[in-house]
Amino acid sequence: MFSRILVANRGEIALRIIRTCKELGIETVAVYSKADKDALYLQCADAHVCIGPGESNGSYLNIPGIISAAEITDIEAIHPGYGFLSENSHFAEVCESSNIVFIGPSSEVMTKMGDKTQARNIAIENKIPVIPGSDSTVEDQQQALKVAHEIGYPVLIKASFGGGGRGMRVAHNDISLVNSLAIAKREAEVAFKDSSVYMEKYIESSRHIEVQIVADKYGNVIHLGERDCTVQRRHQKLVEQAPAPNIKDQLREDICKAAIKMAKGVNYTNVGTVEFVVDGEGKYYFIEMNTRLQVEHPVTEMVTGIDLVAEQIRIAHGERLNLRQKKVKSEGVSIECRINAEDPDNDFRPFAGKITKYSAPGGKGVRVDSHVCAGYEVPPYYDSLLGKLIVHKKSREEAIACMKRALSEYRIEGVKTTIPLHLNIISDQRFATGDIDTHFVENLIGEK
Amino acid sequence: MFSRILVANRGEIALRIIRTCKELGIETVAVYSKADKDALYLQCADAHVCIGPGESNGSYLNIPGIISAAEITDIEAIHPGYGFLSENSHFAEVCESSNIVFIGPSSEVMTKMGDKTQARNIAIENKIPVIPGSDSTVEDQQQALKVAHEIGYPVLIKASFGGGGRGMRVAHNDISLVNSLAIAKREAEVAFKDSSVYMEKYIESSRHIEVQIVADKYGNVIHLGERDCTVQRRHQKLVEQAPAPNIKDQLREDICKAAIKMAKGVNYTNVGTVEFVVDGEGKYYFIEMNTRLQVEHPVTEMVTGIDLVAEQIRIAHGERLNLRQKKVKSEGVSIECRINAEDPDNDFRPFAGKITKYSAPGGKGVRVDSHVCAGYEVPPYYDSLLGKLIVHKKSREEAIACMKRALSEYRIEGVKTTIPLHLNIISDQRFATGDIDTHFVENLIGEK
Amino acid sequence: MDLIEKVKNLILLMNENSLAEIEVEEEGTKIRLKRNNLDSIQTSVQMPAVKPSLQQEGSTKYLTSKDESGVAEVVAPMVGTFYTSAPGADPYVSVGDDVGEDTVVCIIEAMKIMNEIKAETKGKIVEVMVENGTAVEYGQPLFCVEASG
Amino acid sequence: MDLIEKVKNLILLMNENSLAEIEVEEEGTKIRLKRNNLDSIQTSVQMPAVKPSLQQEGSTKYLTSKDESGVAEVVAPMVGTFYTSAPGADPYVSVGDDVGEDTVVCIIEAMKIMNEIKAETKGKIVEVMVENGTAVEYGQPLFCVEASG
Repeated sequence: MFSRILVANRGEIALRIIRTCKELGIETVAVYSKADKDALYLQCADAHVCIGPGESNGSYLNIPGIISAAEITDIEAIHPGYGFLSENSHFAEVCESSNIVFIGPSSEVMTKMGDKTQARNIAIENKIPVIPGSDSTVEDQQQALKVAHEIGYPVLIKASFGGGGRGMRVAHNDISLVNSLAIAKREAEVAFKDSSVYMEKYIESSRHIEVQIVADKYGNVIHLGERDCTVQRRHQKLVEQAPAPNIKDQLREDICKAAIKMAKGVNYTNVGTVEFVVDGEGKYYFIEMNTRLQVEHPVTEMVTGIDLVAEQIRIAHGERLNLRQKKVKSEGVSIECRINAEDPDNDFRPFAGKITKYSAPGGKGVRVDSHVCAGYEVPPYYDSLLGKLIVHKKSREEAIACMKRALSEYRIEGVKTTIPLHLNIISDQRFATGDIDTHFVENLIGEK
Repeated sequence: MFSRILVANRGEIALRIIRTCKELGIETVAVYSKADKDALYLQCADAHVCIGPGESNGSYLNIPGIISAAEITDIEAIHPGYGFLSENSHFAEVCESSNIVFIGPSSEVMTKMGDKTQARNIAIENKIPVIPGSDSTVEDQQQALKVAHEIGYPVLIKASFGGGGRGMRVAHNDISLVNSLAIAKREAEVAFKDSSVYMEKYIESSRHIEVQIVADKYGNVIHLGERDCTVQRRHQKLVEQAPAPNIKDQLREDICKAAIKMAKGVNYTNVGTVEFVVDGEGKYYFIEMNTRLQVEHPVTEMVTGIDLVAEQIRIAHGERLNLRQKKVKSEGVSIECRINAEDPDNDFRPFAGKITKYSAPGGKGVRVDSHVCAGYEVPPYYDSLLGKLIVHKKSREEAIACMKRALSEYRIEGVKTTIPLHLNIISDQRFATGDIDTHFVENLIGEK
Repeated sequence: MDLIEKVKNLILLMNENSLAEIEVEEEGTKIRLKRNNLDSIQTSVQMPAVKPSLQQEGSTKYLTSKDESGVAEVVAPMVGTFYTSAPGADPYVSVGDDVGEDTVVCIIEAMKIMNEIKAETKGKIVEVMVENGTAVEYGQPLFCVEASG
Repeated sequence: MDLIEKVKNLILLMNENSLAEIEVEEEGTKIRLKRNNLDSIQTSVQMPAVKPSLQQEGSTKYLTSKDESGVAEVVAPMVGTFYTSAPGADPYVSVGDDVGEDTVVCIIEAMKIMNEIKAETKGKIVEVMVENGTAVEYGQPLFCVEASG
């Protein structure tokens, strides 16, 4: 096993990775920006190195700085967490060429899957349903109109290298298509430095369901079941669940099989997630594959009992999977709420500031993954995630009751959070039955 | 189901009970002393009533005050927690006569089991092994010497109505017996207002193993397996585990059967614990039955998945057990560390004061049952328990690794705690193998 | 008394009376002393007041002694139901009444027992703080009494 | 008692009695003393400093500008290994040397690249704060420079 790993991330996921390393007896080096220098979680690492200023570009996205920190601390592998450099294939390449193990898939696979149109074509080759749309990037108005008339309105324009809702537009007719195309291309250029976009049929009422994949370097690929991430606000996931409520066993089986086919089709290694949308009639379509650990991975850990970070590290170290598909069992129901420092009265904008009082929930069935405590300063530079509240109970009913009481005892003062919104979501009857689509939150809070 | 319950306790166990009530949809009334008036956990209850001053006698032991609070808040049942009035059969009687359901066994059973010599005789009637000793209280020196010569030295003198190590003395010869008898009787008189003592063979190297019992009002009695509470300091439990490590399956089966026999023998209802000592040769002896929830109940909850407080409430409400012995499965390993505010440099004396900084561990496999947070003032009136850190993992090795990392990330400043002692215990090789007896901690820290 | 002597004496007074600041001016001599507020910092981080209970929306002050203004509070010595009078009788006391330490001011019913509550202070009732027939907590203020001497 | 004597005595009193401020005025003489807040209380609630990193036991101050005393620190603009000189050459600078903004003071090796670090300030080197060949963090002070103007 590795004796020392560098964690190239911050906040709750850095702490999450450090925790598993400690349990595996692996030393950790945390890198941090000046904005994070007082964060308590850094004390959990065996060593920590300041790599740059608060701005991500100079620190958590600073490849030479991170590699340099890796060299001076003599580590053997780097865990990129999620976000930041986790899906940056160039970073993975630099690690490889610096003789550092990148804990994730190969840079080739990352490159393939990072290009949405290429990923879509791989799905088609593997006979996995995709949403009708352009098979390649859409270059100009004329081509866009042609595609739109083929697949029918409404259509969705998406950035080829995008994510997080940027460079994404819905068009309902020719005029809005022409406008949206221009805006989407410009957003894509600004956000991802590549203006390529593609188009697909827009599915009005859909659910977001994804499958967790684990694959070793010897061709063994298994899935750990699905997660339902339908509860979103503006394409940002808020609540995730495992297993997905209210779906047919056949659908569950089909998407899990499709996910494995996809992973095998690209010789995927390490953990990854294959994302699908499911329409109102229960038809599923591949959307993309995330070549990293997901924020919402704990719900899968709770129902399967498997530590995904430990699997990542073992696989990256070259070990064979000691999990067998038949032995993986999903027990009970797990729900996760993302607790963000956001201002509900101000369009859920990130809310930086000092946490003056903090008391996390506890007790049976409750897991808290958070790096904050009373006195913590939420820096203005990064995403607004303060932590994740995860529950695990035997039944969905009990899980919802447990989440409700845990949310109600969660005390955070000094910054505004999404806790009231989550209480609202969790108490909703439609959430209880699972009869929701991706517009659920916007309808609930009267947006849009 | 009950619609409102009064929680006649404080601190972590009050919060523990409130949590389950919330999940069951039952309203809660918390009673509190003036010393606890600012405690954050009171906000988790639906209502709270001040019943007296900081001193327990005027508040948490104040039966008229609690009953009066129950009357003005119109509750249907009282949960006594552990400690305070939980084993006070008079309190249970007052509840009964006030038409309030006491969440626990009947006052008759509590009376029987509260008298150690009577409990011992019941065990003998039910053919459960007891430690050789006096079958009744020892009245004078002559009787004591006679018993000692029959069973052989060393002998243990114990208060008939005692607990927590008070009124307890070991004697190795006639002279020390005469002295110890006088001291033990005086201690018993002071601590329990009854100077009765009894004697038994003192087992030098022993383990403390107890069995969790659940019994409804219709004669259905099951056990939820055993807990090992061998890690003690001066008869105070520090670390508890389920299942007990390093014991033979036959022994496990035997003590669980004995515990059920004991419970059935007295028509026991609600949850309870039958305690045994196990000597170096694997022989077991009944010591006592606790007619209440134990501090260490969470380790049983983790391995069985059963919420013991929910079971208590359902049984007290008159429901039939929906658990079947065969369906109860113990999975994985759970360990609990009691985090006390105590000063290791000062004979582990309780350490009152303000908690200036607090950050509890989290992540996979970690459960925290605690009522404290940064800013909490530890009052000088009550026991020193700040909370319980519980882990649950698939194997003992993983559970120990998880506990070690969780303890190492637990930050409490302002008061001294037992965290360093626990790290010491958990890191010990003898603890890992389970090859320890009740003297383990004293040997470890060089006491005695 | 020279200046330093004066200052010393003032400091003594400050310490004995926990004063934070003293300012004196006398025949052209002006002295001002200020101390770091040692306790204020430690108490400034206090937890917010607990949520009011089911029965009682008001704040609970637990004052048992007179405050600076010479107003004392009679507080509930037990949990129970507050009655201004014995059943069918007139209230024990009303606003304006003078009470002595042994004057019965109300009844608190607890566990079916009617407990007569004494004023434990001397003075004039200026406020009855609880409605007849409502529940009271331990330490809850019941009456405001203006000290008579 | 002369003025200085008086002030000394007042200071003594302040220290002995933990006063924050003293102001006295007497026969045309006015003395006012004020002390910065005792740090003991406020610092007692501070977060502890982060654990020193593997390579570096010293504290990290991140000073990039001159402090009041006119002393500036040259800090590491990147993570890497600190060298006082090019391989086989003499140190770029030593204590007592004058430097300008563009004077190269050391090399930081990061990812096999030798980065020449400039002083970015004007003055005299008064301390070399890091050993040759050791690792440095971003923002770590490397040299103390006394401002020359």
